Amino acid sequence: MSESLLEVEGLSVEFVSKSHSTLAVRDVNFSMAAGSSLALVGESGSGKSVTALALLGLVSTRNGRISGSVRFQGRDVLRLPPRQLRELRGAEIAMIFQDPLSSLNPVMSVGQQIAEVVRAHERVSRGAAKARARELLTLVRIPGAERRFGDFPHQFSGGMRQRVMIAAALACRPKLLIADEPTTALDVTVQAQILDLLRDLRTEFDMATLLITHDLAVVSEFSERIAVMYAGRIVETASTRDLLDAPGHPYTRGLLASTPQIESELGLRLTPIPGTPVQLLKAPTTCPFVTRCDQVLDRCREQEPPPFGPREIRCWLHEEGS
Amino acid sequence: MTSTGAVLRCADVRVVFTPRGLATARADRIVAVDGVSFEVAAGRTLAVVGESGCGKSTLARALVGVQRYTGDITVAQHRGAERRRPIQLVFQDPYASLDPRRTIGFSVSEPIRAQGRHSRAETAKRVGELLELVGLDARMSARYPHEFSGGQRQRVAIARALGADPAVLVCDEATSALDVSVQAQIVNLLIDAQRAQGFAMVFVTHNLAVVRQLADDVAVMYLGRFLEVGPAAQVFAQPRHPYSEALLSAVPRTSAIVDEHRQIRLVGDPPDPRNRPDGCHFRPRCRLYQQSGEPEVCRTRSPGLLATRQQEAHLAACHVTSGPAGPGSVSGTAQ
Amino acid sequence: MRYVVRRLLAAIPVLIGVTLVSYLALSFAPGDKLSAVVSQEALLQMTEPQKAALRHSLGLDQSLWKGYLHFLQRLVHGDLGFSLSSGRPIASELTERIGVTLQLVGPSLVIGLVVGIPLGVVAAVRADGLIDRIITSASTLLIVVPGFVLCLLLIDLFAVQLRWLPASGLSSLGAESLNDRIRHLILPSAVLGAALAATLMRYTRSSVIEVLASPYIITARAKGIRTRRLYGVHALRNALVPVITVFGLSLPILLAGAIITETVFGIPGMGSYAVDAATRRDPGAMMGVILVIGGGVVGANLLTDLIYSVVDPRIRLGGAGT
Amino acid sequence: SSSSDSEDTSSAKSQLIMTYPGKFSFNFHPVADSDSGQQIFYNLFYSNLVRRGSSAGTIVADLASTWENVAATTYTFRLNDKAKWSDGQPVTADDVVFTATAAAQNADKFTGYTPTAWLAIDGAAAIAGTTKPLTGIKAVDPHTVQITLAAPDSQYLTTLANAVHVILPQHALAAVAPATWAKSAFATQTPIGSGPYKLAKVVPDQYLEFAANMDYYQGAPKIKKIFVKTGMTEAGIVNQLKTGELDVALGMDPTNQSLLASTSRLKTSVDVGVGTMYIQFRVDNPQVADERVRQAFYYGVDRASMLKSLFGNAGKVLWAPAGFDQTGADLNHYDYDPAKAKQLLDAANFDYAKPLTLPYASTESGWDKIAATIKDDMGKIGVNITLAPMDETAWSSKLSDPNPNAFSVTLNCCGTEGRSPDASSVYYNKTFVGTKYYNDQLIGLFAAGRAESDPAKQATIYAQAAKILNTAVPYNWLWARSGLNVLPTALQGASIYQSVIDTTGNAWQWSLR
Amino acid sequence: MTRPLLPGSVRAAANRFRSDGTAMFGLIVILVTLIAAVCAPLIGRYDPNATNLDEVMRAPSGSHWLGTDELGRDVFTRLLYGAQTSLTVGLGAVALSVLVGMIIGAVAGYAGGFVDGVMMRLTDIALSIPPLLMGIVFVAILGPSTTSVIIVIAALSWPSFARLVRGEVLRVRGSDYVLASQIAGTRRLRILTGHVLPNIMGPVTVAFGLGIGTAVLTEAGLSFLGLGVRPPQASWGGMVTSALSPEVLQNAKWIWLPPAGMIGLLVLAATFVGDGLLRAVDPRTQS
Ligand SMILES: Nc1ncnc2c1ncn2[C@@H]1O[C@H](COP(=O)(O)OP(=O)(O)OP(=O)(O)O)[C@@H](O)[C@H]1O
Ligand SMILES: Nc1ncnc2c1ncn2[C@@H]1O[C@H](COP(=O)(O)OP(=O)(O)OP(=O)(O)O)[C@@H](O)[C@H]1O
Ligand SMILES: [Mg+2]
Ligand SMILES: [Mg+2]
Repeated sequence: MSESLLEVEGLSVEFVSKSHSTLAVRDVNFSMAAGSSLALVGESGSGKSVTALALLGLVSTRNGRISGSVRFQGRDVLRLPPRQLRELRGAEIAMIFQDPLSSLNPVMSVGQQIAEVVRAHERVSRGAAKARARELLTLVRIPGAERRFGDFPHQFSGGMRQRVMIAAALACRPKLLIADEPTTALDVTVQAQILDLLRDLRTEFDMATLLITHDLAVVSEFSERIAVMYAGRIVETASTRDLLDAPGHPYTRGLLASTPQIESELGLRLTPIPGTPVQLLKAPTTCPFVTRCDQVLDRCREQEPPPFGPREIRCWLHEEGS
Repeated sequence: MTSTGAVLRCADVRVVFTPRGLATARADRIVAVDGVSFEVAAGRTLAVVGESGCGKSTLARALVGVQRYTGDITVAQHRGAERRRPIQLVFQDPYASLDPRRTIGFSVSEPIRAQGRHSRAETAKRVGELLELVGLDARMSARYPHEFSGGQRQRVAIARALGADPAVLVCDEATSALDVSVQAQIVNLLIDAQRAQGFAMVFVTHNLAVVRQLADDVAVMYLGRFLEVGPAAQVFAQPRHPYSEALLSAVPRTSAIVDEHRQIRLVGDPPDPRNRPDGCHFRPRCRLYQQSGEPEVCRTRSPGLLATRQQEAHLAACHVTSGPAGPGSVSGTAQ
Repeated sequence: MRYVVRRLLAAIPVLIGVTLVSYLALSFAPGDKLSAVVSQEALLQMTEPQKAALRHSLGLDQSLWKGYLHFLQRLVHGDLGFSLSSGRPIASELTERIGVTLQLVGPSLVIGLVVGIPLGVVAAVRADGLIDRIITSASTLLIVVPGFVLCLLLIDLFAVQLRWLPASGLSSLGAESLNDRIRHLILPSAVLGAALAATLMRYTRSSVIEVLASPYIITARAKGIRTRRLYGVHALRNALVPVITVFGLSLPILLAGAIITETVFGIPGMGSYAVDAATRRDPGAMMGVILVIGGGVVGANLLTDLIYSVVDPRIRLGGAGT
Repeated sequence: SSSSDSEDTSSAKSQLIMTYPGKFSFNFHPVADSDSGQQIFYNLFYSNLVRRGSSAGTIVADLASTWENVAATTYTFRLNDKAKWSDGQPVTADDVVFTATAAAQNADKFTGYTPTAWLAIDGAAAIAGTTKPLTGIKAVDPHTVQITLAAPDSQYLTTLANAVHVILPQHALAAVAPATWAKSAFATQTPIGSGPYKLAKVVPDQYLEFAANMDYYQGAPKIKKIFVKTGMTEAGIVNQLKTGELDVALGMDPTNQSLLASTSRLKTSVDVGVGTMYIQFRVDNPQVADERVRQAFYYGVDRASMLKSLFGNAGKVLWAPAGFDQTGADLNHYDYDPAKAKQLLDAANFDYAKPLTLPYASTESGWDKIAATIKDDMGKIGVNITLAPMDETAWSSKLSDPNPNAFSVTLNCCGTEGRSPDASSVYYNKTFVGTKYYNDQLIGLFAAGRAESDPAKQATIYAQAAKILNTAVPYNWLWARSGLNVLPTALQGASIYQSVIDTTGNAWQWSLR
Repeated sequence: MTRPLLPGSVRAAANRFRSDGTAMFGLIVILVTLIAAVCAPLIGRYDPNATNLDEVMRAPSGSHWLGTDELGRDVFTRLLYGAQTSLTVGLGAVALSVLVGMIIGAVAGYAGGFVDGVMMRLTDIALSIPPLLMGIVFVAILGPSTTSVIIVIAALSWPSFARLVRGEVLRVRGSDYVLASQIAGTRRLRILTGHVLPNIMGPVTVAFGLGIGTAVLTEAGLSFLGLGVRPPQASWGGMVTSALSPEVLQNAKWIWLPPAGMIGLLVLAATFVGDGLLRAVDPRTQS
C-alpha cells in the first residue's frame, strides 16, 4: 500500500450557464489506498455527487468546466482519451447511485444490464456474460437469481434493485467502488442489509469504497475515514472515530449536533445549524460558513481559510493549533 | 394512553383500494390500513413508524379526511367527514405542497379564509403572525414558493396548518426530505409550536431517530396494522414485537460501541400488500416464528394487540411474546 | 388477447357515436341527396312527384332515426349497401380504396419511421451543434409549408422539369409493373412521409435529449457502455415511448393528409373517396368511409398500446396478464 | 432524353392514353349516363344508329350503314350486316327494338340524361312503367329497323347520336331487371358492345383499358389500345401531357395552352365548342323579376374584357343563345355600357340596398374568377352582390329548388346549346325549374322550328325566338366556350369535333405515325 | 415591498421568454403581422377585392410591389388583408377550441368518474371522425365564411385540447397543494379556480401558441379543398391555392409564393413562441 490507488488534487468543477455559473467543487484534495474506505459527507448541494462524477470523467462537458487532477493508479483520469476513459469506467472504477429505480434502465431486464457491463469490458461470449451475471445476482443475494434474471427493474423491490446495481458495479471486479447515497431511498431494514452487503463485498473483493452520504450515522458504521464537504470544499478529513469523538470544524460539529441519534436520550432537543445551505456562484471572500457559524472570528470575514493541521480543517480556529 | 382528554380517537379505521377497471381481480385489492385504533390526547405526540408502503400515509390521509375509510375517526368531538375539522396535515415534500403560482401569503391564509369569520385585514394580520411564529419574516407573505428553500417552505406549510387552529396536527414524513441540519430546525419548530398551542400530533415517519426527539408514544405499523403501540420510552428500551426490535436495531448509530448482539437483521424484503400472508402478516420474516418451532397459531390466527400486566399502555400483536405462556420479553426469547 | 377483444368491444359505442354524428351532420347538409344519383340536368327537369318516387325507391325518404337504424341494421349483417353514385357495392369500393391508400400510407409510415427517428437521435446526440441545426431547420421547413404547395413543387421539379418520376396517378397505363408502381408512389409517399418524419424527428429529438439526462443513462455511462449501445439501446428505446404516442396520433392525421396528397396526385384512395362521398351526399358511401377511418383510429390506438407494452415492460395491458 | 423515350414507347406499342377533365363514372349502362365525359368511351365501345360527323351539323353512318327519312315522322335504318357484339353474337334489328322499348318502358330509371330519341317514338309515352311493346318501332327484317315518331323532329338524327342512345344487346340484358340496370355486372364490369374497341380492363375510378375490336364492322382499328383516364385535375393533365403519361386531352381550360407550347410531341388547339358560359336568373324571384334588371347585367358586366383577360379570348361573346344566328339585325348586342345598365336599374326601381346573393359551384374551374368579376363590375353601378360559393351538390339543389327565393342569380355553363337553336329549347319548358322562364309563344316557336324541315322557314322561326330571348334575358349568355384540345402530333385521322366529346367517334380510323 | 402585478412564477417565465432569441423572433413576427393586418387599410394602396382586368397577372413593379393576381388585384394589398383573415382564423379557431377543450377537459378531469367517462367518450368520437370530411359537411351546412372556417378548425382541434387539459387537471388535482387546500376546508369550486386553473395555464398557453400554427395551415388545407373563406375575401390559404393552376404555379410565382412564405413564417413564429413558452414555463428551468 505504498502507492495510493486514487489521488485527487485540486479538483474543481464549475457549471456555467448563460446567466451565472455555479462553483460546485472547489480545490478538492484527497487520496485513497487500495481496499480502503472513505466517506464523503455534507449537506445537499455541497458537491459530493459532482466530485464522484468527476472521478469518472462524467461531468457534462456541455456546461461543466473541470480542472485539477484525478490520478487513478497513476493515470490521470481527466486527461484520458475517451476510449480509455470508457474502458476505465465500470471496469476499474464502478459507481452506484442513490435511486436504484431511476438508475436502472426500465426497459431492459436486470440480467441484461449486468451482462452488458461484462460484454463492454471483456471479450466474452453472450452466454458467458449471462452466466457471470447470474453468479453476480447470487452474490448480491437475490433469491432465485436464476429465475429473476429476465425480470425488469419495476418487478423488483427497492432493496433488490439496489443489489442489482451493486451486481452490475461489481461485474468486472473494480478496484474502486463509488457509492453515491446508496441507501437514501431505502427502508431502514433494507438499508441495513445493503450496508452489510457492501461491507462484506469490500473485504471479499478488496475494493476501495468511496461512500457518499449526508447521514453521519451511516458512515460511522461503514467507513474508516470521513471527509466532510461544505460549499464545494472538503473542510475536514479524519478517521471516523476521531471525527465523531472530536469534530474539528464548526460545521462538522453542527452536523453532528443536528443529527438525531437512536442512542440519545428521549426528547433530547437537537441543535440545528442555523440558516440554510449555501451554493456558491462566485469564489467567496469569506469563510463560506461564516453566516451560520457560532464561533466567528474577524479573520473569518476577511479570507477563506486554508486547510490547517493533519485533519486539513478549513477553519481559522485551527490556525495555530496544528 | 388514557382516553381522558383524547382529541383524536380512531376506532377500527380501514382503507381498501380497489383498482377500477373491467377486469379487476379480488387479488388486486389493497388493504392499506387494516383496522387501526388509537387515541391521542391534547399536547401529546404519537409517532407512527414503519417501512415504506405499510400504510402510514394512507392512515394520515384518512385522518385528515381526504381519503375514504371505514371505521370511526373523531377529532375533538367532530365525527365523520365534515369539511372543516380541526385537523391539519403537513406533507413530506415541501416543493409539492405549496402551489407554485400562489404567494405563500395566499397559501397560509387558505384555512383562515375557509373558516370565513375573519375580515381581510384580520386575515393578513393572522398570516403575518403565523409566519413569525414559524420563524419567517411576515413581509415574506407576498413571495412565491420558488423563492424559498426546502426548509423555509416546510415552515410555510406548518404555518398554513397552524392557521386552522388545529386540535390535531398530522405530519406525514414532514422532515424526511430535508437536510439533517434543517430537519433539526423543523423538529424543534414542531415541538415548540406544540408546546405553545397544545395540539395533539401524529408524526408519521420511518426515521426512528427523529421519533426519539419528539414522540410521547410510538406505534409500529406493518402491512396496514399496528404491531406495537406504547410509550416511546418503553418501546425503545424494550420492544415487545420482533419486528419493532429488528427495526430499532437496523437504525445505524454513531456511538463507538456497536452493540454486536443487538444487530438483528431482518431477512427478506418489505412485503407486498397485494399478497399478505395468512395468520400473522409478519410471520415470513419473523425470527421468533422460526425459533419457536413455527407455531401453528402464527399461521392461522392474526394476533391482536395485547397489553402486559406490568405495562398497561404497551401493547403488542405477537402470538409468541404474548402467548399463553404469558408475555415474555423479546430479548429474553431471542437469547 | 382478451385485452384486445375488450378494447375492440369498447370501441363499438365510439364507432356508433361517430356514425351517428356523421349521419346527423350529413342529413343537415344542404343539397338534395338525389344529387348522388341524378345528374344536375335531370334534376332540373324532374317534377316533385317524380323526385319523391325516386327518393322512395332509394330509401332516401325515411325519417332521420329510421334511416340511421336501418343503416345499423344492415351493418350488423355486414352489409354496407350500394353506392348511390356508382351503383357498386360500397364494401368493394372501400376495399379497393383502402388498398390504394395503404400503398400510399404504408411507405410513408416507413419513411417517417426510418428517416424521422434516426435523425431525431442524431440531432439529440449532437444537440445545438451544426448537424442538429440543419436537421431541425429542415424538419421545421417541412412542417410549416402547406402540404399541397410541397406536392405541387415536387411534381413540378421531379416530374415536369427533371422527368425523373411520373407526375401523378398510380401506374403507367399499358406498362404496369411493380417497378412502375413504386415509381408512381415515390413522390406522394415522400410528401406524406416527410411530414411524418419531420414530426417524429422533433419528438424523438426532445425525447432523447430528456432521456440522455436521466440517471440510468449516467449509470450506463458509468458502466463504460459503448457509445453506440448507449444511444441505440439505452436511450432510444426509452425515448420511443412518447414518440409512439405521437406516431399513434399521426396515423389518422396521415389519412387526412392523404386526402390532399391523393387529390393533387390523382390517386384514388380513401381520401378522395371520402371527399366524393361527402360532396355527393352519398350517405352509404360516407358512412362506409367513416366506419373505416373511425375503425382506423381505434385500431391505431390499440396498436399504440400494444407497441407500448412491447417497448416498455412496465406497461401491462389492462391488468390482464402481460 | 426521357421524353422522347415515352414518345417512342407510346407509338411503338400503338396505344393512346386519353382523358377529359373531371370525374366521370365508369358505368356502361346508358341508364346511368350522367357525365358528358362518358361519351368519350361510349363512342369507343358502343355503336349508335348514327353518329355526328366532324363538321358541324353532319351525320355519318354507324351501326346503320344507310338510313332514309321516309316521311316527316318515319325513318328506316339499314344495319351494317357485319356488325357483331363483342361476345360474337350478331347485332340485329331486334337489339335496336329492344333498346328503344326498354328505355321507353323504364324512362323513369334514367338518372342521368333522358333517352329523348327513344321517348320521341310514337307510343313511347303510353308504355312508361309497363312491359308492353313499343308500337312506333319495328324490325322490318333482321337488318332493318323502322322508327315512327310521334311528331316530326328535324333534330332527330343528331339526338340519336347521344351516348344515352347507344344500342344494347338484347341477349345480355333481357334477363336483367330494369331496377338493377345501373348496378348490374353488365353496367360495371362486363358490358357487351359493338363498337371499334372491346373493354379489356376496368380499374374503377382510375381508368378503362380498351383493346381494338379486330372484327369491327367498319374496319379493324389501327391503334391497338386506348386508355381512358378519369378523375384528373387540369393541373394533373397538363403535367402528364408534358411527361408523356397522357397523349390526348379534350376540353381543357384554354389558359393552359401556353404551358404546352414547348411540348413538340403534342399539338394544341383552342376550339369553340357547343357549350356556353352564362348567368342564370331566377325570373320568378322578385329581385330580378323585372327584365330590365336582367338586361342591366348584360350592359353592366364587361364580358369582352373578362373573356380576353381571364380566358385568353378563348370564346365568342354572345347576345342570343349559342346555336342561334347571332347576326339578326334587331338583336341587341348589349355591349359594355355601365351607364345604360344604371339607367335600366333605376327605371326598374331596383332596390340597391338589398344585396343579391350569387351562389355558384366553387369547384368548377374559372367560376371563382367570373363570379368575382361580376361582383366587381356590378358593384361599380351600385348593385351589391354577395358571392356564395358552395359545393356542386348544394348548388345544383338550389337550382332545382321550386322555391322562387332559392336564388336570384347564379352562374352556369356548358351544355350543348351551340349545336342548334333547338338544343336550348329544353330550358324554356314549363316543367323546367332552373330559371322558371317560359312563355307560350316561345314554346310554340320551338315546336314549330323542330317540326319544320325547310331551313329557310326554320331560320325565320328561330329569329323570332332569338328576339324574344334577347329582350327577356332569362339567361345572360356571356360567351360561347372554347376548349383547349390536345392531340399527339403523331396521331393521324383525328380531328376535333364541334362537340368535343364526339371526337372519339371515328377512333377506329385513327393511326399513329 | 409593493405587490407585484404578476405572480412571481409568471414574471420569471416572462423574463426567461424575453431573453429567448427564437421565441422573441416568433413573437415579433406575429406582432408585425398583427400590426400589418390591423393597418391593412392604411398600408395597402388598393382595394383588396377590386379586380382590374387590364392588369391581370402583372409581375411585381413599382406600382404593384408584389404584382397582381389573375384578376388584376394587387397581391401586396391582398397579402395584408389576408393576414387579417389568417390571424383571425388562427387566433379565433384556437381560442374557440381551447375554450371548448378547457371546459370539457376541466370538467371531465375534475369531476372524474361517470362524467369523465362520458366526456372522454365524446372526445374519442370527435377524434375518430375524419377531419376534412367533417369540414366538407360543416362548410356545406354553415356556408363559407371566416366564422365557419373558425368553427370547422375548432371542431377539429378541441378534442386534443380537451385531452391535454384533462391530463393536466388530473395531475394538478392529485398534487399535494390541492390536497392541502382541501384539508384547509376550501370549497371545490374555489380550488378549481384558485389552484387548478392557474396551474394548467402553462401547458395550455404552450398548446395555444402551437395551435395557431396548425390552424393557419389547416385554413390553407381547407382553402385547397374549396372550403375556405367566402371569396373575394383574401386569405393566405386561398391565395396559395392559385398555384393549383399550372400557369400560375410556373409563370406567376409572385401570386402564391408570398402568401405561402407568410404562412410558413407565421407557423414558424407560432411554433417558436410555443416552444419558447414551453421553455419559459418549464419548472426545471426555474431557479
Ligand atoms: N449538470 C449540472 N449543471 C449545473 N449545475 C450542477 C450540475 N450538477 C450539479 N450541479 C450543481 O452543483 C452543486 C453540487 O451538486 P451535487 O449534486 O454535487 O450536490 P450533492 O452534495 O451531491 O447534494 P445531494 O446531497 O443533494 O445529492 C449543486 O449546486 C448543483 O446544483
Ligand atoms: N391511491 C391509491 N390507489 C391504490 N393503492 C394505493 C393508493 N395509495 C396508496 N396505495 C397503496 O397502499 C399501500 C400503503 O401506501 P402508503 O402510501 O400509505 O404507504 P406509506 O407507509 O406511506 O409508505 P411510504 O413510506 O413509502 O410513504 C401501498 O401498498 C400503496 O401502494
Ligand atoms: Mg448527490
Ligand atoms: Mg408515505
